[in-house]
Order: sequence, then structure tokens, then C-alpha cells
Amino acid sequence: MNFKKLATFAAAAIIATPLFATGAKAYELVVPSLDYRTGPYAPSGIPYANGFADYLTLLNEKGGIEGVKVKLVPCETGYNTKVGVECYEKVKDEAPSRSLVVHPLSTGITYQLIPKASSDQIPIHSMGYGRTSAVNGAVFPWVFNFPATYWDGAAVFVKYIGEKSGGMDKLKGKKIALVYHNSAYGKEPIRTLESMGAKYGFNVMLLPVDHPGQEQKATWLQVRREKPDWVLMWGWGVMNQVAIKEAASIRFPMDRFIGIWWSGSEQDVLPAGDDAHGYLSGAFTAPGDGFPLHAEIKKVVYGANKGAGEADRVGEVGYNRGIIAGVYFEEAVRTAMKIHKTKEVTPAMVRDGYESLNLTEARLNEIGLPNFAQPVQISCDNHAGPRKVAIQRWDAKAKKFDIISKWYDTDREITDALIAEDSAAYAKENNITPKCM
Amino acid sequence: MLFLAETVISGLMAGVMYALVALGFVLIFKASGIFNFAQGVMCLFAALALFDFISPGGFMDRWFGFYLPIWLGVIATMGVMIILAWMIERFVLRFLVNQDAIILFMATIGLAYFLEGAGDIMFGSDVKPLDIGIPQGAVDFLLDDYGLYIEKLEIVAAVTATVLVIVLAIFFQKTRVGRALRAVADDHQAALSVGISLHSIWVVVWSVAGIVALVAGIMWGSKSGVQFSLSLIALKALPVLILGGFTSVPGAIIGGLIIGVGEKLAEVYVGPFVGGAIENWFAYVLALVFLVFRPQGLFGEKIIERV
Amino acid sequence: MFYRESGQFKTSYQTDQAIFPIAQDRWFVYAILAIAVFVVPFYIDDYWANAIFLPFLIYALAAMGLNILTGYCGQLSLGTGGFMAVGAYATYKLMTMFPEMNFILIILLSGGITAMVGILFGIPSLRIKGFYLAVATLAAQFFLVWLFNKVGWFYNYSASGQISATRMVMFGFQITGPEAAPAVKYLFCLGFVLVFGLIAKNIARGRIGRAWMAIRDMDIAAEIIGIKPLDAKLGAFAVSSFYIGMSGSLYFAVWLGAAEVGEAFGISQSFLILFIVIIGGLGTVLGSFLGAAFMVLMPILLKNFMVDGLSIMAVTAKHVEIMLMGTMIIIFLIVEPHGFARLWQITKEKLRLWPFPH
Amino acid sequence: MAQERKIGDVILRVDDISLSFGGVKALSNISFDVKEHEVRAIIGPNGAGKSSMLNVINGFYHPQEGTITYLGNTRRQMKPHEAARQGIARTFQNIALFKGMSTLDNIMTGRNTMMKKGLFWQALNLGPARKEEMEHRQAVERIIEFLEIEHIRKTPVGRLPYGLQKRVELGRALAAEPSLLLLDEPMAGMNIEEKEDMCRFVLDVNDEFGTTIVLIEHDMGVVMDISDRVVVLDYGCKLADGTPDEVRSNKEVIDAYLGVSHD
Repeated sequence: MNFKKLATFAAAAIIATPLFATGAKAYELVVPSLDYRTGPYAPSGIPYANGFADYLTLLNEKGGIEGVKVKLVPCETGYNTKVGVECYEKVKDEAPSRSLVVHPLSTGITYQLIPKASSDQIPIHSMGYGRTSAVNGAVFPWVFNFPATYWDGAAVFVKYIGEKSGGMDKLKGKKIALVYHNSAYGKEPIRTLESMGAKYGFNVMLLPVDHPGQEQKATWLQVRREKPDWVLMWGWGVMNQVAIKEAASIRFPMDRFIGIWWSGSEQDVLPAGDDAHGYLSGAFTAPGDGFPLHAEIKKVVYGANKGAGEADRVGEVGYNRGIIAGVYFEEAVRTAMKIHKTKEVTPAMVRDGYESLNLTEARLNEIGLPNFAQPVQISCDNHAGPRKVAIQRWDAKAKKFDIISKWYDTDREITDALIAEDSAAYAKENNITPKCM
Repeated sequence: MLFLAETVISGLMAGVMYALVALGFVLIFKASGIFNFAQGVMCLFAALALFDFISPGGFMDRWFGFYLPIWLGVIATMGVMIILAWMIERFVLRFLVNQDAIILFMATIGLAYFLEGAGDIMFGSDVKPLDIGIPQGAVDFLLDDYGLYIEKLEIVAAVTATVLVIVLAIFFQKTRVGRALRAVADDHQAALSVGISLHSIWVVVWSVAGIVALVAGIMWGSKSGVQFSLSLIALKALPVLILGGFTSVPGAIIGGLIIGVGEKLAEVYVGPFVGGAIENWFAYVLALVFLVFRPQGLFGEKIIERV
Repeated sequence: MFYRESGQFKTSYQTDQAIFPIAQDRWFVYAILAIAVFVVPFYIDDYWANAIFLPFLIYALAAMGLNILTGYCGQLSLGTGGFMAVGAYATYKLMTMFPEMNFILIILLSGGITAMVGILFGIPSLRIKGFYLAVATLAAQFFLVWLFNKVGWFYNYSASGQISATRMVMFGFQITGPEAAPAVKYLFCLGFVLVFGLIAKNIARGRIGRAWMAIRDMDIAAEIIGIKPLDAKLGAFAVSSFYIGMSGSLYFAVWLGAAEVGEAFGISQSFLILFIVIIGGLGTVLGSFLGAAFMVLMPILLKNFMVDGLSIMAVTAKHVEIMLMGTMIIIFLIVEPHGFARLWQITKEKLRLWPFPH
Repeated sequence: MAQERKIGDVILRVDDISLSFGGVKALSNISFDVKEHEVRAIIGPNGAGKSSMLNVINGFYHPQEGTITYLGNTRRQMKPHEAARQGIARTFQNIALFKGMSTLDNIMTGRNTMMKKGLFWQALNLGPARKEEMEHRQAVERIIEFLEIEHIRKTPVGRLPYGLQKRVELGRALAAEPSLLLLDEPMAGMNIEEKEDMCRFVLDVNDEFGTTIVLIEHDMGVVMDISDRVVVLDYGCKLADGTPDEVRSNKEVIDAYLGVSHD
């Protein structure tokens, strides 16, 4: 009986081991996708995962990257850090190429993986989230966070506010409230805002909202009492739509309410209905499906019934972010192949590819994404690329976002100082000698 | 002064919303001694079902090509909740009679997992804006003329809660089933000995709790959309429960109001000085402090210790 | 056949009170230990360590702690996540304030600090019972999480409020940090779990354990035969929190390496540990291990089986996994409400009589 | 056989005890004493306040009036665990055993107040703690032997039949080596044989250990056989107090038991 139990356990253990060795097959480019299609944040996770998967499917349909097929390995995290780590450990050595890059897709998982992946020599691309000071590639050689960071987002919002107020000097005495998810992610912009507040003389009012954020009465009562001139939001999940609804209820003007990019997708505004009309948010990709690439995806991928989601949801904000992550990956691999003159690239080579990435507007045009995102050029001392952010506005009647501003540059004076400080602290804590690879 | 009034009123209204969830807990605990952690998920499940009955593009629409008017959808969802109650009794509770309270509690958490997974598979994980015609936004004339901000939805919720409590009271006092329920609540053994079937009573009480969950689900769903996080409102109902007592319907209402007002006042007036976001734990601490002085809650039955 | 007690005579009360009085049990346990110490470390890799063995050991330790409070002393607690956070943050502060301090000492101190916090939050248990107490412990859960999130001192004012473990080296082996070998991390945790498992067993079967169980089974009668409820209950809170604090410390420093309080120590953590305790068996040390094994392995097995074995889409598999976990918990509670430990005991009794049915 | 024992001085005296719950009077102005080594019975119809009286003596109920003098200390109320530490042990009308624990562990809890070794030694299970545990185990084994319950030593008490549970409960009380033992209906619900066994144990305890016993019992035959003196309560008042023979012939007692109406 005891032996039988052991045997059962052993059998179970065999199933538990990641299945390796699918025989001698052609070289493939392994890229894991740490999706979260379940759990409280699934509405945000699904479009992104679909966009990423569809773009890679398209690549494969067209013959892969330089003729090498991409192998997408999805692993469901449910936005749970521990499951994310389990996923990472499971997929990191996936044959044949190992994981060429990891997109952790959550601030929590990113923080977990930064030391792990660095020691495993697998690059991380945390696109517009994660640890901001990873901009400094000398301290974080394995971590990339282009095209923009939270601090850039905060800086750009202040610039936008300044512009709307008639000049940065008009910010003096203004009051800007930050409604934020009470977590590592939500706290990110605080330091930037406070530094900018000191520089330009505006007041920052902090209003944390606990997870999940269905009940925000007290928060918005405070907004009503303090009457801030602008409200910024670092929200996540259900918190976003509730905040938009509450803001509408107290008649806070939507054109003075700006959310970070993770608070600016259809799932955040649709449930609020007409109330959300005119709501603003940051963006690093253009919204909509009016690009040649989208038509191609619909035809090639959905036409062949290989789509990851529904065809009519192609072009959602989250979906487009999935696409651009795929494009960045493709270009980094191409660059790596060029640098190392091999098609059988390793994660370390792909890291070099990311660090030498130069994605021009011409190339974006070629891919079928004209005016879709900012050109990206990465170097060791700048892992965040362009760091440019635009503002998009929700049109509740047409049910779509439109970019309404120019692409603002970040405030390098403020953010670079903060980045230098934070990355130096990390280097010291972890005995890292900053050095470009 | 006006702002204080506004805060208090908001607190009262939020309290009503908590009380709606707490009511379901109380009903089940009273009749069966089960601490039903799945109540929050039941709210979510009911709201999901309702959405899919009444919305274009919902489950029903996709599978059968038509969807129901709102009133019929509500009735259909009630039917779903009753079937669910029957299944819970038939496949879970029946086998757990006479188990320790903690085992039953755990079983309801298992149930919560099951419903969560089932709800996701059946209805998908997207945010679903539930609109059954409850007015949204602030009450305009109060805001325009008096500068007082009260949400319409919450007034509807308050009225609904009042009606619900009255209906429940009539149900318990005047109907045969209601009397049987009270008998079971007072003494299981005695009720069984006079021929009341525990099985059918449990089905009834879980059905009633399911319908209460539907009402709570509608209110919360209209407020914040129907999605996964809805099940987490159970956590907001717990301090209400300990304050009001696990076995008292009026306790759930009064407890809800106290918690609602308490946490809003704390967040608005104390929060800014300590960094904010204190309302979650404040509700629990308020309830805890209260318990130390009255261990059985506001309206709970007095605990008499015997040997 | 081979599982017989006959011929094993106990000649002193001491042998009668050994942890495994039956020789075959002892051999079995020795064999498991031998495998755990001499075999597993040679085969363990990052995946096995981080996905299976470390969570298993660390949750087992936490479950032992909660078992002392809930299983032995009968005080239902939902504050486990909060207490683990105390352990983790104590470790972080000690690590960064005294980088030269011995790591084992840091963990023990973290446990001690958690014990003090546990006593503080245990005080209401003198007045409040049952589910009322369970809900009241949620106050501790929410308050502690808020505190660590809000007060910058606890996370050394880092930009995002994340804490990350510094590198700790003992006897020339790196124990924390990404470069630490999986076998080292595993053996380190295993050592802790074994030593404190033994200690838990010793406490539980002696005077203090009996006082706890007396309080659990009938607190009034316990008081009448001279057990002070104050000492017994707060003692249980202290010892339980000590264990939970240590597990929080290992959880943060050895397993995760970095943590954010709301995510890593949220309410779901409290429920997970409670599940482990109940599925394993309330009031048994063995049950903490069996329950932890079940709750750690089951989701991974289900997931790998469905995704890799049956090629079900990851997302559907996840939903099915949640449903199956729920179903299995219910079925398990129906079949054996006293948990794996009881199931194990029944198996042994059957085995003893085999091949006769009774 | 009761005549051969040496009855000593008064060790417990209750004076003018009154106890009420809300408006309900459970005990009014009760006074009596208990002498060393004697078997003292409290009898009376249901609801007479007998159990309440025991609960007052061991500190579980706190009387509104009156005093209790035990071993020379006069007080109105005390905590139950203090009473236990001063040598008052008891059994309960409805068995109050620790159902999840074995017979052995249940009886061991009776000695908890005598065990002194701290958490540290116990955690290591070495040296002093181990030695102490063994000493007490031996004492408990003597009690187990005395009560003839060796065979159920390791059985969880929840699984034992009623009669045996009563015996285990007596064992737990005895394990504390009490100077005053309170027995609340030790023979309730037992058949003749079990009752005879129990009577034997009670008398043996009294004989061998010299333990003073206060017992509540309904079976008049048993009470008259084994007790030295009897207190009769009715509706919370004391009706009579004296030797079994005196009580038996008391008119009020006869009325109360035969149900003659009180005008």
C-alpha cells in the first residue's frame, strides 16, 4: 500500500515535470507569454495576450523571423506573482532556444524576475511597467522597459497640464490629485510628481485606493472637498471604471482627469457608459484597427481561423500593445541575428539585440504600422527608448479612443536624477558594479 | 457642515450596500449555522447570469439567438439561484450534516472556488456593464440647488433594501415555510422531531439567500460593472456581520449603517493624516473594538455559558 | 503483512510516548528523511525548488503554526498572511540594518517579533470566540498589510514599496538571492522545517499541548480543572505566530527574494494556509505536511496535466483548475472531514489488520 | 464502613450564599459546611439549585451575597482556575471531557497545574521536561489502574460509552490530587452495575486518599448509603441538613419529595 502510494506520487511527479524533448526538430524561437486571462484583471490581460499571440501567428504564417519559426509558450498567471514565478521557472529552459525574452506583464512578477532572470541570463522586457530605474542598462543589463516608464508618464501629464494651463509657470499654486492603486504599481509616480511639484510649485494630493477598489466614495468625497484642479489616476482593474463613474457623479470634468496607460483601455471606460466621455489617458501606441497590419492580421490570422480572440476586438488598446510587444521582439531577434550572424539565437544574443534595437518609423511603415508608435532606439544607458507619451481621449459615442495631443518628451531633468538615484541604490544593495555589457 | 452631512449620508448609503451582502450571510447562518463564504461569489454568479439573460451578445443571445426582457431575466435568474440552492443542498450540504462549523465553512470556500471557475467558463471574464435601468449619477436638484451630493443608485439601493427586509420579515412571520425556518433556527433537533425536513428547509433558505445575492449583485453590478472582483465584496460584509451579529437581520442593516458611516468618516477625516486607504481595516477594527465589549454582536443572542 | 505491531513490546513509558511508537513507522519516516536529505538535493533544479519544494516546506511551516492555534487550541484565525508579513518585514529590516548578522538568528528573531505581534492581536480571543474571532483576526490581516504598505520605514523608503532580500551567506553557501543553488535553499528550509516540526510535536504532546487541546475541546471545563485561559490562548498565539513569522521570513528571503505586501501577504494567503491545515488535518503535525503537499502540488499537477497532457488551452485549464480545486475540497471534506492525517491513520489501521477486514 | 473513617475539622463553609440570574433566584441564603474526609451529599428535586451550588464553590458562578470559607480563607468569589489550584476538583452533570483527546491525555490534563517545566524544555523534550512528564505519567497510570480503564488508555474519549466517560472524568478530577472533590451526579444515566462500580470508586477514593467529597445525586438509595451528611435544597432554599437518617425523617423533605403543595 505504501509502495503504491509512492508509485502514484512518482507517476504524478512525471506529469508535473515540464515536458521536454519533442524530438529533433527545426530550431525555433521560444517566447513565453505570461498571460492573465483569469482573475480580477483578466479584462485587461486578454486583449494584450491576444494581440501578442496574433502578431506572432502572423509572423509564423509569413515564414517566421528570417525563416525561423516562433514558438509561443503561453502560461497562465492570473496576475498572481507566485504563479508567475512558477511559470517562469517552467518555461525558462524550454527547448530548443530557451526563453529568448520574458514579458512579466505585472509589476509584482517583474520585481521577482529581475534578479532571477539576470542570473539566468534571460532578458526581460517590461513594456511600460515594472522597475523604472531599469532605464539604466549599466545596472540592469538584462532588463528593458521601453518605450516609456511610469515616471515619464507622470512627467508628461504634468507637462500636458502645464500646457493646458497656459504655460508651466501657471502651475504655481495649482492642486493636482493622484488617485492610485495602493500597491507598488500605484506608488510609482509619487516621487516624480512630488519632485515636479517642488519645481513648479503645485501641490500634490495623494488618494490611495485599496484593492480591488469597488468602493471609492470616501476618495471622491475628498476630491469634492479639496477641489483639485486636475486628477491623475494610476488605477488597475475594476478601480478604473468605478473611479470614472464616481468622477462623473461628482461632476468632475473629464477633460481634467488623466489616467496612466493601464487605466486607459476600452475595458476601463466602457462600463462607465456615457459618463466616461472625454476621459483622458496616456498612450504609447495609437488606438484603433485602421492600420495595414490590422487588416493583414484579420485576413491572414482570423481568415485562417487561427486568431487568439475575436476578430472584432482586433485594434483595442490592449491588443495594440500586444502587437507592439511582438514587433519589438521580432526586431530584437532580427538585430541579434545580424549582430551574431546566426539564426540559432540564444537569450544572451537576444539581449544584445534588444540593447542595439533601432526601430525606425520607416521600418514601422514597412510592418504596416505607420504613425502607430514612436521610433525606438536603445542603448546601454537608455533601456527605455523614446520615453515619449501622447494623450488619448475616449469618445463614448463612437466607443473609441483618439490621440489628441502631440508626443510629449519626458522631463529628463527630474526623472533622470531619480533614475540615477534609484539604480545606484539597487546597485549598492545588490553589490552590482555598473558596467555596460 | 454640509460636507459632514454628505459624508454621513454617503456612509449610510455605502452601509446599505454592505448590508445587502451581509443579509445573505445572516439568513444562512441563522437557519443552518453555516458561515457561507460563497455569498460574495453567489452575488457575482447571480449578476453574471442576469447579464447573460438580458443582454444582447450575452450567453443566451449567443446560444439561442434571443434575449429576455429585464423583468423576465430577473425571474429566470431567480430560477437559476433556486436550482443552484437545490444543487448545493443535494451535492454538498446533505453530506455534511452534523459536521463541525469550520468544516462547513471550508466547504463553502470550496463552493466559492467552484462557482468562480464555473462562472468564468460559462460567462467569460470580461467586464459586463449591467444596466437594468437603475438611474446613475448624482441627484441633480440636490447637487444644483443645495450643493449636496447623493447618488441616485444608492437611494434605489436603500429603498430596495428596505423593501427586501420588509418582504423577508413577512416571509418569516406570516408564511408556513417562514415559521418552519424560524423553528429550525431556534433548535434543529426539535424542528426535526416535529416533522420539518431539514433538507427542504436548507434548499429554501439557500434559495432565499440566492435571491438576496441577486439583489446585491444587481446593485453592485450596476455600480461597478459585473466582473470577478464583485465576489470580493464579501470581505466588506464581514465587519458588518460581526457588528450586527451573525443571526440578526436587523443587525445586518444597523451594522451596515454603522460600518458605512464609521469607515467613511475615518477615511475622510482621519485618512489624510495617516496616508489614507484606512477604511478597509478601520471597519474591522471598529467591529473588533465593539466585540470586545459585546462578544455576541449588536443583536446577536446573548451567550450564556453552562457546564 | 509486514505492518505488524506484534513482538514490539514497550517496556517503559518513554518508548510508549515516542513520536512513532511502531517500528515500521519509524523506518518509513527514516527512509523518507534519507531521501529528502541525501537524494533530493542531487536532483533538484530551479523549477523543482521554486515551484514545488520551497513552497511545500514553507507552507508546511506556516501550517504548523496555524495548526497550533486553530488545530490544537481551537482559535480560528484568518490573519496568517498578516503575520507572515510581520516575519518578512522583520527579516528585511534586520538584514538591512545588521548585514553581518547570522541569517538563522535573523529568522529566529523575526519569529520572535511576530510572536509579540501575535500576542497583541490574540488579546481579543479572551473575549471573542468562534467565527467572531475569525473575522476579528481579519482586522489584524488588513491592518498589518496597510501598515507595511504605508509606513516607509518598513521598506526603507524604496520607490515602489517593494522589499528585496539581500544576499545571505552561511558556511560559504549563498542562501538567498538569485544565484543561490536550489539544493542549498532546499536544504536550508528543510532543516528549519524538520527541527521545528519536531519541536511542534514535542510541545503538542506535553503539558502545554494538552492545555491547548483542553481549551479547544471545552474551554469552560479546562478553566475549571485549573488551566488559565489567558496563558493557554496567548501562549498558542505566541507560538503559532512564531512559526508563521519564521515561515514568512523564509517565504520572503529564500523563496521569493522580493515581495510586495498586498500581493504576497494578502487575504488569499491566509485562506491558503487555513486550507492546508484543514485538508491536512486539524490538530496534527503530520497533517500540515500532507496538506501543504496537496495544496502546492495539486494546482500544478492539474495545470500541467491539462495544458501539457490534454492540450487544453491555458485559460480554460485555469478555470477548470479552479473548479476542480473547489470540487476536490468539497469531496474531500465529505469523505474525510478530519483530513489527510486521519486518512493516513485509517490506512495504517487497515494495514495492521490486513488481510482481515476488521 | 463509613463509620471507621476519622472525620476531621471543617474545611469548607458557605455562609448565606445568594445567587440570581437576571431576576431569577437560583440560591437564597444557603449555609452549610463540609468536614475533612467526609462524604457530603447535596440532594433536592430538579432545579433546586444543586449544580449552581457546586458552581459557586468552584468559582464558576459568582454569588451576589454570602461568603465561602475554604481552608481558612474567606472570600465571595474566585476564578475557577484559582479554585483548581487550591485543590478543588470536580466532575460535571453533563460530561465535560475533552472529546478530541485520548483517555490518557484527558487524565493528564488533571495534572497540568502541577507541571512546572517551561516551553523551552518541553520544546526540546529533553532532561527536566521529559523526567517530569514521566513522573506524572506514572501517577496517571496509577489512577488508570485504580479505575480499571487500562484498555481504553489510548482511545479518544469521544468514542467511549457514557459510563466509561464518567469514569474517565472522575479520573481527571482525581489526577489533580484534590483535597475537595465535587461530583455532580456521578451516577446519572447508569445501569445498576455501573452504579455499583461508581459507588465503589467514590468510597475507595474517600478511603484510600482521604479525599473530602461533595456529591450531588438523585438516587436516594445511593446517597443514603455512602454519605455522612446530607444537605437538602429545594427552590434554591435549604430544607434540611443532617445525617442520612435525620434527613430521611424530616417532614419538609418528605413533603418536597412527595410533592405536597406548598401553601
